[in-house]
Amino acid sequence: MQTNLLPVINSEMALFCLLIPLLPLIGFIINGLGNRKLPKGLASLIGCGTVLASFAIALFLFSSFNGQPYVVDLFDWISVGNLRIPFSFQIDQLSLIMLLLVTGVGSVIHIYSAGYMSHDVNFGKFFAFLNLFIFSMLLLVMGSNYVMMFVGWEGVGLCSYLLIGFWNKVTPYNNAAKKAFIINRIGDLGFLLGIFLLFTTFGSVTYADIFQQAAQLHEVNQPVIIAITLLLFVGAMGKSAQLPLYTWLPDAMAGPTPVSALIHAATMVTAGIYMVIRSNVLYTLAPTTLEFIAIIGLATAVFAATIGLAQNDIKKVLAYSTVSQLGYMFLALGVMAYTSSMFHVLTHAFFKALLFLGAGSVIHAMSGEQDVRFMGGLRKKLPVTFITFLIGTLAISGIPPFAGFFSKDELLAQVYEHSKIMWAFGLLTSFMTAFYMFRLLFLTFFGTFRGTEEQRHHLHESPASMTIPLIILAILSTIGGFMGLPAVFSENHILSNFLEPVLGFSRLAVPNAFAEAHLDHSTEYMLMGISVAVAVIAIIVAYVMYVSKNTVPASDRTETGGLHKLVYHKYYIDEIYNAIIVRPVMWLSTGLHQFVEKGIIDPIVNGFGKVTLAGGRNLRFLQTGAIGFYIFAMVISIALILILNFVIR
Amino acid sequence: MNEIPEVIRTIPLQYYLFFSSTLFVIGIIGVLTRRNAIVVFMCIELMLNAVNLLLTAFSAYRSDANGQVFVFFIMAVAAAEVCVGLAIIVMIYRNLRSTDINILSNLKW
Amino acid sequence: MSNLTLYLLLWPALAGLLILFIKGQNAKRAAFGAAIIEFILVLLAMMQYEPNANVQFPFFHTWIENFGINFSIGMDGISLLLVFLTAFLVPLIILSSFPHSYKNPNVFYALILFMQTGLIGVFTSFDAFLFYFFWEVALIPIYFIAGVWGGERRIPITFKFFLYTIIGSLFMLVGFVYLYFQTPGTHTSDINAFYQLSLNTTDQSWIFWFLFIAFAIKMPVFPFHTWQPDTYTESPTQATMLLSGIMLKMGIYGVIRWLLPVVPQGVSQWDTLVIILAIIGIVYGAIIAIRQHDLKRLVAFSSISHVGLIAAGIFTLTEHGMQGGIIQMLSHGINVVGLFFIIDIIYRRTHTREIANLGGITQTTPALSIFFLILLLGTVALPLTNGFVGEFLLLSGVYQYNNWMGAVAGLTIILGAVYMLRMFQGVMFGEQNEVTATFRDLTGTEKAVLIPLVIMVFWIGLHPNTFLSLTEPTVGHLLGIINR
Amino acid sequence: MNSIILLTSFGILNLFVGFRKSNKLVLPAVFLFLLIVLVVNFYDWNNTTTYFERMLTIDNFAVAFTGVVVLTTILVIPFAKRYVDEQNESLAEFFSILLFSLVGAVMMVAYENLLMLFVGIEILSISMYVLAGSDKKNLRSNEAGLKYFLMGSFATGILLFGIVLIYGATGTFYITEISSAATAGSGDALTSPLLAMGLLFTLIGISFKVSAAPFHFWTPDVYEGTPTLFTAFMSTVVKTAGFAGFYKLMSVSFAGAYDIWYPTLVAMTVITLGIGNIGAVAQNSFKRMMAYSSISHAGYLMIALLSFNDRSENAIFFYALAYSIATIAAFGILKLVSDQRDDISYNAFNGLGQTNPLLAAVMTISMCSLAGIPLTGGFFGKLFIFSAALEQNLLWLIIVAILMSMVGIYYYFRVVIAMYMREPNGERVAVSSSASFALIFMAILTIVMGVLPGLMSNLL
Repeated sequence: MQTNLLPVINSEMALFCLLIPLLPLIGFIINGLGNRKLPKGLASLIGCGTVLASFAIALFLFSSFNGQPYVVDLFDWISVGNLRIPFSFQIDQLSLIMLLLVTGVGSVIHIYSAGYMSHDVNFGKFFAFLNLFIFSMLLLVMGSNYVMMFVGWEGVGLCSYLLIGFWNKVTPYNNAAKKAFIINRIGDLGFLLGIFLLFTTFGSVTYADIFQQAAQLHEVNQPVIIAITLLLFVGAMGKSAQLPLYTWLPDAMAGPTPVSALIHAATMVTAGIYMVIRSNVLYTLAPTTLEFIAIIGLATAVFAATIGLAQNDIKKVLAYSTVSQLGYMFLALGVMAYTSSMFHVLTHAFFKALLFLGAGSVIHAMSGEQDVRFMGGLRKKLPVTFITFLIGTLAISGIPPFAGFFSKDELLAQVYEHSKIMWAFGLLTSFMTAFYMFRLLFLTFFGTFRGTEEQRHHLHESPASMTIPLIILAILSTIGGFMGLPAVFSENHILSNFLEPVLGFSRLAVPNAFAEAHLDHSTEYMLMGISVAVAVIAIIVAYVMYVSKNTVPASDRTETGGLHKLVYHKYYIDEIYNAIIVRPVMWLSTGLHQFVEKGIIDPIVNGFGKVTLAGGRNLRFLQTGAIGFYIFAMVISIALILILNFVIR
Repeated sequence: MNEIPEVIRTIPLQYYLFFSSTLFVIGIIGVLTRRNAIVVFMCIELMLNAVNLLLTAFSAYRSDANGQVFVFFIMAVAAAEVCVGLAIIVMIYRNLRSTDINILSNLKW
Repeated sequence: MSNLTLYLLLWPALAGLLILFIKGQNAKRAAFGAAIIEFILVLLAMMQYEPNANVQFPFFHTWIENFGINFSIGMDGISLLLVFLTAFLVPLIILSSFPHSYKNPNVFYALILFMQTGLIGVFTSFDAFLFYFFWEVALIPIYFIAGVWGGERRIPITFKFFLYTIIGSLFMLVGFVYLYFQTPGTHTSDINAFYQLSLNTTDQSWIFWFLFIAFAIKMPVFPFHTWQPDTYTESPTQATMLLSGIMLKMGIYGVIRWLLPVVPQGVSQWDTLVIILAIIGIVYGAIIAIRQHDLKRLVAFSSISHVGLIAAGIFTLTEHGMQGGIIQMLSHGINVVGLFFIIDIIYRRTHTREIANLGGITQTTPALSIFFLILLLGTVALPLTNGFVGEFLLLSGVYQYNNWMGAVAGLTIILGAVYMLRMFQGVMFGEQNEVTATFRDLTGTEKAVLIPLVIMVFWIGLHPNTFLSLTEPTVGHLLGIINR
Repeated sequence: MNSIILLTSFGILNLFVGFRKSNKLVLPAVFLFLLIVLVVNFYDWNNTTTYFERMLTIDNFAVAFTGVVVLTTILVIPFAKRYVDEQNESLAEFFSILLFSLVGAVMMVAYENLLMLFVGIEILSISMYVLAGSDKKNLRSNEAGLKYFLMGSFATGILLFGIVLIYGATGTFYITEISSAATAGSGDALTSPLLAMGLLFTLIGISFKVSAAPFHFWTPDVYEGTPTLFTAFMSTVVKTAGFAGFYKLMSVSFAGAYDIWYPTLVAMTVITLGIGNIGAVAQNSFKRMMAYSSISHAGYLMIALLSFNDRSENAIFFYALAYSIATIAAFGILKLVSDQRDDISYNAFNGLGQTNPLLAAVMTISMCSLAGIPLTGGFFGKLFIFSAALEQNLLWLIIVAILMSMVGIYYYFRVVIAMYMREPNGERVAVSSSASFALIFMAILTIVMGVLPGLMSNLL
């Protein structure tokens, strides 16, 4: 039943592919066992070295990739009856891009962490977890079947759990970690059921088999396909923090900032997008699901952006902007702009990582302070951080020629094709994004310092190990956009050309899906113009508010107006979830234990014993001890026997 | 002068049957009603005698000696029982100065 | 070595008898040695075992000839796997008791070894009455271990457990006797004769319930579970390990070997009900576990939940369900024993099992944290740990049986994470308190117990085919009989 | 026959042994006598002979059950040591009476003629009356004696009346001829109320002797009052012999009249099981609990009667043996413990596992055997009886019995709990070497029956 549609290679190439995830794993094991024993220098060397090595190998694979996807079969993992799950990697355009992204951004952030975490006692442990994360993420993107993807999927969930709760003395952090893991698990259940349905439908879990077969059924919107895609998308909702499962991501900021940068901005949260692109043929076959995804994505984008407007925690703002950007990407997926979505994944990885690391550098300088209301005027003290942060902000706000502009513009253009209303909302989002990002920038770096005295003395630019990564990422965020120039500027869109083969099956399945109804240049210019204009207006508004007027958000104590309050408290979503889900479950738990277990089942079981005992207690009183009675009883029973035998019958 | 069996046979068998059954039941009733161990025991003997009588009648009617032989055995056994029984009753009388069967009811429940 | 099964069966009993005469704490070392020898024997068996559906290393001897009751033992894939589990866990359980010094150690360890004989007997006997015989033989030692060396409330609780299980097994006995009289000619209680029976449907559903009650109480499946949490809590840790790690598998094994193939029509009548019960058990146990404050009780309820999943999977009669159930028996045994041992370690150090009184342990105990975390992840079925393979296959089986049931059963993925992480956080994370401040990290012995367990966690997680291939032919064979 | 003669003469001989001042010799002598009887008894194995105009037949059935009762008696002896220590002057008489009563028991298992059955029963019973009241100074013993005597002789009357009616209906006392009369053609005999009535009365009489409900009332009181040693004897030998005789009567004479006695016996069986087990639950006196348990075991044995087929004979034998050995062991230990701690309640056994591991272990084995838990003879006893019954399609009866034996486990294990899980309330119990030897022997025998039942499951 299992057919290997892709060539299996066992040359030294295979060894390289194996090495990519293996190296971080080794790093994990060494650092994990050697935590606190290893000198920090060595630990960081191992930590960063392994990832860099994987990055190098990934580059090598990329360069030597001849456009023909192939599979590296390691061993049979689980095989029961007709279910055969090989432990194997699939190397194709998509996984290569993701490889580069994960290992590249990963190594940058590793280097950054070496500086950022240098004071932490569990330095080795931190690097171990980071490496483990890289390992799991690589499994996720390299796996050649859905179960392998699920392995990575859960693995990264675990790592995010471990890293969010890295400072496990602090109970809120632990709660955040737990929340992240559990909400992810909710998504994972959907994913798992999707896999089961895939297996029952296609009799296999391997990409090649499934896509091959799926491409054959040309009829769109078959219920089973819709079910599969929806179930898988539930997984994506959890992992990529879409409504309604996004609440864990803002809390996840409890983790060390590099973690937020790596896991909760650049890589892990994009797993959902990767999954959808990976199974694009299935989604192309289910337009209904796509519509659903688009709506969810858009809703998330707008929703999160509004929350972002009123947050004062520098990392929280970035977190909500991440959620909203992820919403963008799903919106793109929803309109079948797979490559544009991927494009945005990449650029977003660059500038969001950059922003987080910048924020980290700020927090580092402010010795742990995260509230922008106590910052300000850091422009002079942290020049490098400021410049890079500015670049990041420009990029995310979609100001040309920074990376964000190109991806976002391409994305919005595709949405425009699909539906004008969605495009309008997307525009609104990008307005809000630009506004709150610059609000953040201004509050942090402009105006006068609002922190305490010793903070002021302590202020300093971060060490090179932290600034260099910032610079690298800044460069990437600047030029990153040129891998996908809009059609108006150049005919060859490097990225989409490269990713073209990935969509092959979709084209096979639904030939007219990607109808080349390209916008004419005028509209395209128009769109660009509008989005840039919107961004600029937002920036100006922000400037007026926070630099000219240099208003500072009110402190928590002062009572604020209804709408602002609502937004400031994130629409009370957490509280609502608590009320309608968490508390009932807890209540149910106690209830079942107290009333069902102790109140019904157990008493029934014991009841049998009790009844018997009672019977015995009463029976003994038949034994009066008086001979007269005994003989009387005997005679009575004799009489009874006789009557039964001679009268009754 | 007739043979004894013939004499016995002059009365219908049912009569013997009813008579000794009645005797037996009387014995039982006696056992039930009387509280003096000796009397109770006598009633039991009465039951045995009812049995003996019936046995004799049967054996006579079937002209088969087995029944009468059995009677002797019953007598012998009854005698043995009497010894033992009286011994027990005497023993109890020694200890309790009473032969009421219900005075001894410490063993119960 | 052709009589390997016989040796496997007799050795622990013999060793137990000898150990009865060893005075003092040397008994534990002797017992450990004996258990290790047993384990080596099992490894021998696994090496010589050819992966096919045949019963291997058979030993046959007429037992009660004019009744056609025979002493017929042997091992096929499933038996071998469970014998392996037994022989793998018992040494560790004995080793785990080294820090304790129980009174009358010789009796204590002798009983453990006697129980091992009983367990191996259950897993290897191919004659109904022999099976029942060993079933009870396994029960009596554990009753004494739990009842004599247990906690304060041990007497009523263990007695309830004892009565409850034995009552169930008596029903099984009736079922067996009835089946025995259905066998043609001069009756026999050989398992294949049972397999060849063709009873009418009503008989089958009667027999089904007679047998199922026994197994359900042993597992335990939802509403028959009430003996379990108390017993686990009150028993000494070794008894808890034996109960949860191995004994519970007797019930599942019984279902696979003596229920499904014997009365397939009875099963087909009731399987939906049973699966529903099992799934209720999954959710019920998990939800109750969320709010438990005593570690042992928490794991006890979690075990109810996990066993529910195994039962559900097996009753789907799908290959996935069966294989998953079998591999999950192995995994569950390993994980739950590990967890109970870690709870024991914590209890010995802090004299409390209340989560509320613990916390911050991880700060002083890197090693313990690692082992604890790994076993925990195995329990919450994280991929590449042993738990995942089983739960994946089981859920897939249930899903194939009925999508919605599969979805509900899948809740275990979420709820399992909820209560396990809650426990881990409460015990290991947070600030230290006066109880946990001076917490010592693992000793050598404790590591010696945990390392093999963890190795197994990853072995099963990374290369389950080692074990799946062992049982695959047998499962196929049984499924063939069931669907005849 | 030889065993009867030997027992009688040994009984008399033993009386002479009793003339000596010290009665140290008595127990060894009796032990020796019984051993001889046991050996001689088995000379008759496989050569069936009849005596007294076919009134007695020594066939394998008789030999086997004689073996059981004699063995049981042998095992009782070691526990009488206390009488020796106390210089009880009537020890020899007691044991002569035991020997004589065995004669009755042998006659009950070997009879071909209702006369012999009657005589056997009476010999056994009358001896029991004496032994029940043997502790003259003790009011409880007196009461036991009186109760047993009065009710026993009353039951004798009933039994006799039954026998007479049977005689009247069939004109013979020979069980084989009765059966031909009861079945063969002569329909009038079968339907005649005489026979039916006689059959029922006989049945009632015997069920009194084997203490089957509703004629069990004497059992708890008498067992409690009787000196423990003789309680042991009573609850084993009398029951074994009684059931052997009962079974013989039913299977040989009234197999044809099955549907006359079947409903009555079924009803009695259920009641017996119920009263025996449920009654035992609430007892706090171990001795009284054993009394009730003996009632319940009567119930199990009656199941074998109900389903008389080729299996039930063996089943009864095996069950009786397992039951007797376990019971003797239990009563023996009770005697040892109660003599020292002067207490017959469960509490007497507290912590015995620590003070006397041997006693505790043997007691546990016996209790498992009585409760019918594997690895002991009792399990196979029950298994055989149930299978015999199932072959007769008495499934519902089996289920009742199973439910009842669940109850049984409860009260049997209470003593086990007391021994192992409670703290000792007394110092070590002194055990004579002979007693411990006997106990070990019984334990081993029980285990052997439980592991290799094939040895004895098809003797008959």
